[in-house]
Amino acid sequence: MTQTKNLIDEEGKRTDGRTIDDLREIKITVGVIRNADGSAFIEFGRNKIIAAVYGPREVHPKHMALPDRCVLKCRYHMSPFSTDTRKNPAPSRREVEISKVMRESLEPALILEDYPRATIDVFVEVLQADGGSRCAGIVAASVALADAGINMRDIVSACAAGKVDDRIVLDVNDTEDKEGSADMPVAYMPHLDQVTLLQLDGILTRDQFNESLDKAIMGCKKVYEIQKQALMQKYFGNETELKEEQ
Amino acid sequence: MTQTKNLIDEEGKRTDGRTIDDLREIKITVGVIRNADGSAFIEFGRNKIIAAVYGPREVHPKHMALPDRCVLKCRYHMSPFSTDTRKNPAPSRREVEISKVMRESLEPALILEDYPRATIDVFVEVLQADGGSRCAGIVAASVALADAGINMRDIVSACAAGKVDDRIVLDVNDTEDKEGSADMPVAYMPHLDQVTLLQLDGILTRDQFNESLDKAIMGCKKVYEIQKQALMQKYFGNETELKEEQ
Amino acid sequence: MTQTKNLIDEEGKRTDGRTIDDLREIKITVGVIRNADGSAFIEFGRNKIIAAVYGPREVHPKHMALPDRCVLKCRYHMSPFSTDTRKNPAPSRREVEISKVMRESLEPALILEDYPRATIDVFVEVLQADGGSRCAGIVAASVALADAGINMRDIVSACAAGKVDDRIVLDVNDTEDKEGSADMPVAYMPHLDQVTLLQLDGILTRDQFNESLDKAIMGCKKVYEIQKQALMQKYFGNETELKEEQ
Amino acid sequence: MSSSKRSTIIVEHLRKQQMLEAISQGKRLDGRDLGEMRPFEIELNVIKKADGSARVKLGNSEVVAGIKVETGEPFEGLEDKGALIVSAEVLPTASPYVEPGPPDEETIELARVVDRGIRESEMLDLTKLVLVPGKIVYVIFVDCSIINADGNLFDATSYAAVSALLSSQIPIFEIQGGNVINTGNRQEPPATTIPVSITSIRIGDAVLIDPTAEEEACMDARITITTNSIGNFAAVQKGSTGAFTVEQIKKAADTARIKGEDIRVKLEEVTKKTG
Amino acid sequence: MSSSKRSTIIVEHLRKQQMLEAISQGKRLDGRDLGEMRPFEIELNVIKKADGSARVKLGNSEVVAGIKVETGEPFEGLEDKGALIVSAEVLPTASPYVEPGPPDEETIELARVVDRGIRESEMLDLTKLVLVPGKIVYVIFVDCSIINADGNLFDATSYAAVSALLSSQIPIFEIQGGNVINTGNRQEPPATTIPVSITSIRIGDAVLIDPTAEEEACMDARITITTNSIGNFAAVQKGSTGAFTVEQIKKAADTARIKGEDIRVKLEEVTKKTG
Amino acid sequence: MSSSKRSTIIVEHLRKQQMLEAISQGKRLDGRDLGEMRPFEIELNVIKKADGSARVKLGNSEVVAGIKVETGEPFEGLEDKGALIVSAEVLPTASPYVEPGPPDEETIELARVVDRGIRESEMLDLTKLVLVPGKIVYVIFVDCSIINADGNLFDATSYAAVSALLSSQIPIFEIQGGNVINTGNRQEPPATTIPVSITSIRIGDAVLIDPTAEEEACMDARITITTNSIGNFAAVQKGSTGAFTVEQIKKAADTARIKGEDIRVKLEEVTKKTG
Repeated sequence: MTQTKNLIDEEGKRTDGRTIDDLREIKITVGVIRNADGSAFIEFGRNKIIAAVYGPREVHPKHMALPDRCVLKCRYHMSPFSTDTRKNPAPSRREVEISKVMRESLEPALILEDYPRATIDVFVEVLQADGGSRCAGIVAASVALADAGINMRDIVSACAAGKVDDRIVLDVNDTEDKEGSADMPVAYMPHLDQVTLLQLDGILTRDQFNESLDKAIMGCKKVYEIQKQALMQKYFGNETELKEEQ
Repeated sequence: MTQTKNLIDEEGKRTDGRTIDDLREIKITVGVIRNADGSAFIEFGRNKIIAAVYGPREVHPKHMALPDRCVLKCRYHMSPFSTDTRKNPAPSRREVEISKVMRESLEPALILEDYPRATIDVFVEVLQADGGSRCAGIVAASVALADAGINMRDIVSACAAGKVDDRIVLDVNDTEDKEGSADMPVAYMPHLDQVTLLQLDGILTRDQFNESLDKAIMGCKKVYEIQKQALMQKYFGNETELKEEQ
Repeated sequence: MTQTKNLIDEEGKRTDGRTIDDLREIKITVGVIRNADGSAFIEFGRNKIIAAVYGPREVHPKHMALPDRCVLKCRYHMSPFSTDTRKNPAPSRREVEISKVMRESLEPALILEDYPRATIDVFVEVLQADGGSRCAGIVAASVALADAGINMRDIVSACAAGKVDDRIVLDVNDTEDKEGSADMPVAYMPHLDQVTLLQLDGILTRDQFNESLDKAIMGCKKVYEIQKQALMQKYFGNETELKEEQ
Repeated sequence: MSSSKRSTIIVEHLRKQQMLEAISQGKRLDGRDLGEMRPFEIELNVIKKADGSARVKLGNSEVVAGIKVETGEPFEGLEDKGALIVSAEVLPTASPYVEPGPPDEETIELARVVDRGIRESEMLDLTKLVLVPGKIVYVIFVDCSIINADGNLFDATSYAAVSALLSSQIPIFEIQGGNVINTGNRQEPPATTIPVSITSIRIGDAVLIDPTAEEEACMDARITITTNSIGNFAAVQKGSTGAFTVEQIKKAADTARIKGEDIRVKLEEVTKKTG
Repeated sequence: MSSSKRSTIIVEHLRKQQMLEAISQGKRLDGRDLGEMRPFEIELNVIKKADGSARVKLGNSEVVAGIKVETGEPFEGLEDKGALIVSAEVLPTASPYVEPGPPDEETIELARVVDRGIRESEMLDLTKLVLVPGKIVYVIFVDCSIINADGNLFDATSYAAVSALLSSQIPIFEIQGGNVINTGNRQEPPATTIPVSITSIRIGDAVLIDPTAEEEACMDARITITTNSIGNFAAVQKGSTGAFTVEQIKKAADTARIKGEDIRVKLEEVTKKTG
Repeated sequence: MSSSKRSTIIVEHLRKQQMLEAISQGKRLDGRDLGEMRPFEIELNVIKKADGSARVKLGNSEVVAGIKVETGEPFEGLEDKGALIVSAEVLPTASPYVEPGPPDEETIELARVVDRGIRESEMLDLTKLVLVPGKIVYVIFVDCSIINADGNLFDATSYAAVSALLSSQIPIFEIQGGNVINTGNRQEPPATTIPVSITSIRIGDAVLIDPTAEEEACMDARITITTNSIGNFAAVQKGSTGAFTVEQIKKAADTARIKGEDIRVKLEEVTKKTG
């Protein structure tokens, strides 16, 4: 990543008007896919992503089943119209990798031992992609898993930090991802205080690395509140909303 | 389809000399593939198509078997040299679709309940393609199924009608298919009086639609006689031929 | 193959200084892959090839097992950097064919009946390709099979002969393969006096054919001594070396 | 190779009996008449990164279609026309029975039937989408993601594709100095008519439109009929392993003209509102 | 990855005993001598849409080969030559043991052995099929559809490919204004020799030619040897999981020269008749 | 679609107990300290046909990397840069658990993590590898064949790729008369820094570096951290189905800086020796 433009102005505002510690607008709707056991739709900045969960259910083919725990499967996929240039519908190497790290970021939160010989399938479809689609996908998937009633140790939240104009900023958007000089997506379980995803692309000094990690986790904690709110909204509806407003 | 030329002359003759109600020349030979349980070779205009039937036989893999009836499988495929421009041997989306509608057009005629847990495989190879290869393939496949001794409710016949120079004509050939303005392939069971395939590409008014459908069915009935004749020729040989000639 | 240059000089020397009956330099190291049950690394001219053997072991999937003998599997594969122009890592038709003839050239030497229901897997990876990589691969594979302790009737050796400047020469190198006018790779079991691989590309008269076959077998016998030496070196180490030197 | 298989959705015997009984009385399990469509919603421009997009709900079936316009070579034999490419994916989110992977024969048929409705009706005047005849043309991708599947994907996907196209603003490309330049300006697509498909299925002797997944699991035969804005027929696809009588087909064709007009009015209304 | 497997055709024990006994007396179950070919028929120009075609029957094995000529880039390393591409498909019509799908290793070997016979014999002078050296050359597709399989597909397919080529009339392309133009005229292919393959198999100590499927199911080893018009060898492929002695190979090579000449005479006769 | 599965290597209960006990005392079954690398060997220029190559042994893990340089189009969005393409294949020679075939998700991740270490550290100044901006650039293939697998393939493969690149002599291409010409001369690659990855794994509460296959079979989580020559971080990849605390990550990052420098010194030494 090579920095080419001024992405933070003199007043500390970013290209989309945020300060370095602001999240983009996030909206999560729970239970959007009628046929799924659990689902969520997230708008995270300009990301528009659906997550659907099927399971626990029987494994096909059967010999893939594990005797003492559930098999977790995960697909991250982008619709052809989700990107600036049309994306070929066949899974890219990038999508294969993200499917893997997404699964690995969700698995620590799930009590898979509770469902031996079964499978839980998590499908994440990116309808519109903005910076941070893997984080947004994890956030939606985690809510969809909760919506499906899967036994969980914690909700996985996710958020990226990054370096822009040599400053560490929260929640990198598309422009900042492309023009900025580092991007660090993080997934985090707030109650267990554990990191389940960490990637870095771009150069950070030791201090920047630590600052970035701390900032991403701060972001995860904020996102977690939005996840919690979305789930309460579905299960307790306006009542909860009123309480929160008090 | 955009009409660009005069395809019917003043005397009502088409590019190949036929009237609007004429079929192209059709020749069916039964039992052409030594190894197959049933087979037929059809020359339908310039179409040259082989159909071979294997079965009823065991299903592989076994879990694909159905407990109460036979699995019908069907492949429509074009040899690379069958078309004006060489065809890539890998199955195209068009061939996948035609394989499906061909299977669905044959299935109503077969008493699949008579062969539980078994499969019947129908292979249709287009050696030379002219207009109407899917109809010609169905005609050959149906004869091959009869040749294989499969229990059938009826023989499926097939023929297309189409619109050429704003007139409804029988049995569209290659030029008419490309230059004409509508093509309607139909498969039909004459004894049961039922339509098992119907497709339409191109614009027809309500009246033209009905006329076209009726004309295609008329064509099917003519083709049916040729199918019957071919089967009798194989099983009763010259004797039959003599009778027919009397 | 069309001959275009002088590949043998007036003194009978070939482009790499060999006479028409010389082998290129061959070096075989046994037991180079720690995880494999048997392995060998061969440098045969500029060929650098690894052969690894796994087995006898269980067959996956199980229905592929044979009740009365072992399934032999074989893969010949070239690393992308092994050739002058980068090779696509996906298996080419050439690699598929060589995998087959390589398997068929090894199979006669193996007592597969001794391992019913099992499989033996032979993996041959060409790290650097020179003329005759299939022969070199067979030579290495045969040593790797012996190293794995598989019961064998004989060691399979291999060597090519060819026609260069209208003369029959032993062990065709890369330049001779490309510029020469015929190449005949042969695999041979010296004790059983049987040919297990024979291919020919290029024009030979009847006499040249016989001469070429005889010469290739002579080469195989020489290569066989090197195979034997390599195996003894591994199992008896310096002791053997000393004996040989006496 | 095409293969007959069990319907993935199993409708229990009792439920099927109820369905048949209701149908015999001209009613359906969800209370509709045989010739009644389910509630139908369209939302346009849901994907800002696309050149046109629509989200369609037909009952519980839900589809997002997006238009992307590029330039490329024309198709062989169609050198004087822009290229139109329709793809569909039934996402694994859509039902418990979908396996992720390359499109199966049902999805290929779905995309091809939607494609033919648009192509054969000459909805777009593709001759207006040529930059260098025979060499460089507009390439219009119509990609359809089926998010939730509850029957009649043919019509739901077709409506999504058509409304995405109708509401699209496609980039204006130009040839400058031998290169293709995206001018940054946009244009309406050269639309000439609005194709609308209506899918009917036969269950026993009854023919009903806009089937649910449950009804499709019990169907004997299916037919999708597409009409254009002046009520002519443009494309037909009979499917499934049963047959129709000629009369049933002619009746379904009339239904397709009448019901198709209702849908067309709605599509026009919605796409004009935003146009 | 190549894998040894059971022969798909199972020859019953008693039948195999009969076969071996017959062979020990120099005879075969179909009455032939060990060195005798089956009846061999060629029909030319069976596919009018192809630039050349032939249908060959060798016993019950039946192959249709078609030639299609286009233009394209030369192969890497062969920039001064036209491109020749041989493909084969054993159609699922051909036997109960064929699965439709991409070519398996046996079919790939079949196509490559047929290709090598044509290529290594220099049957066609490919240097005459160049339009712009290094850039644009004639591309000759030889596609072989095996319709019925009853052994010795190597020879049956090779004869079909060779006779389709010999009888072909290939389009004359020209470069005009930087573009490739099909002039509409046609030419004989630049043929220089007629490659003929003869396949021998070993069963026990006997070597016999032109095996049936049943014989192949019992074979120990196979060898296909291709000669050119002056009786030189051009290509060899030993196959199957057994071995040959050197003497057996030399004898098979002589047989290939003698029997190949018989076939060649027939190929010349037939292709000239129509030429 | 990514799927959780049993580790292919099964470590027996007793053995695992021994491992855990050793680790609790700061030791490992092979005698190493938790923060100790295995013996590490590099051999350069092992593949003469490549433009650069290296064979690396890290303990019993062994990788051959080869560089091939061609010309081609730049990547979309990176028009002003040469193209770098890293691929990896875990050869079936490498372990009893490898199936030959297209790369699985683990191998794709491996190649992408090695790629990112090189790319994000800006090891090569790719802007110097452009021939015609936006049209023709150098394409650098870094292909890695894993010959034997005994854990920590991320680092072993990365070291092989980096040392092959450092020691490469890449062809000098020029544009002459609109065509790309290989001048026959060679140049050093435009290297600016040496990226080094260090992989740590967590087993229970312990974090250890450079794991063996056996240790990986028992790991809870993995993290690969790449630093550049001035000790900054360039790429990170957390993997496996467990989690890390923030403190564990920060400590692993410090370890990556310190141990990475040891490796870097060695890489510099070796590649200069032959430079």
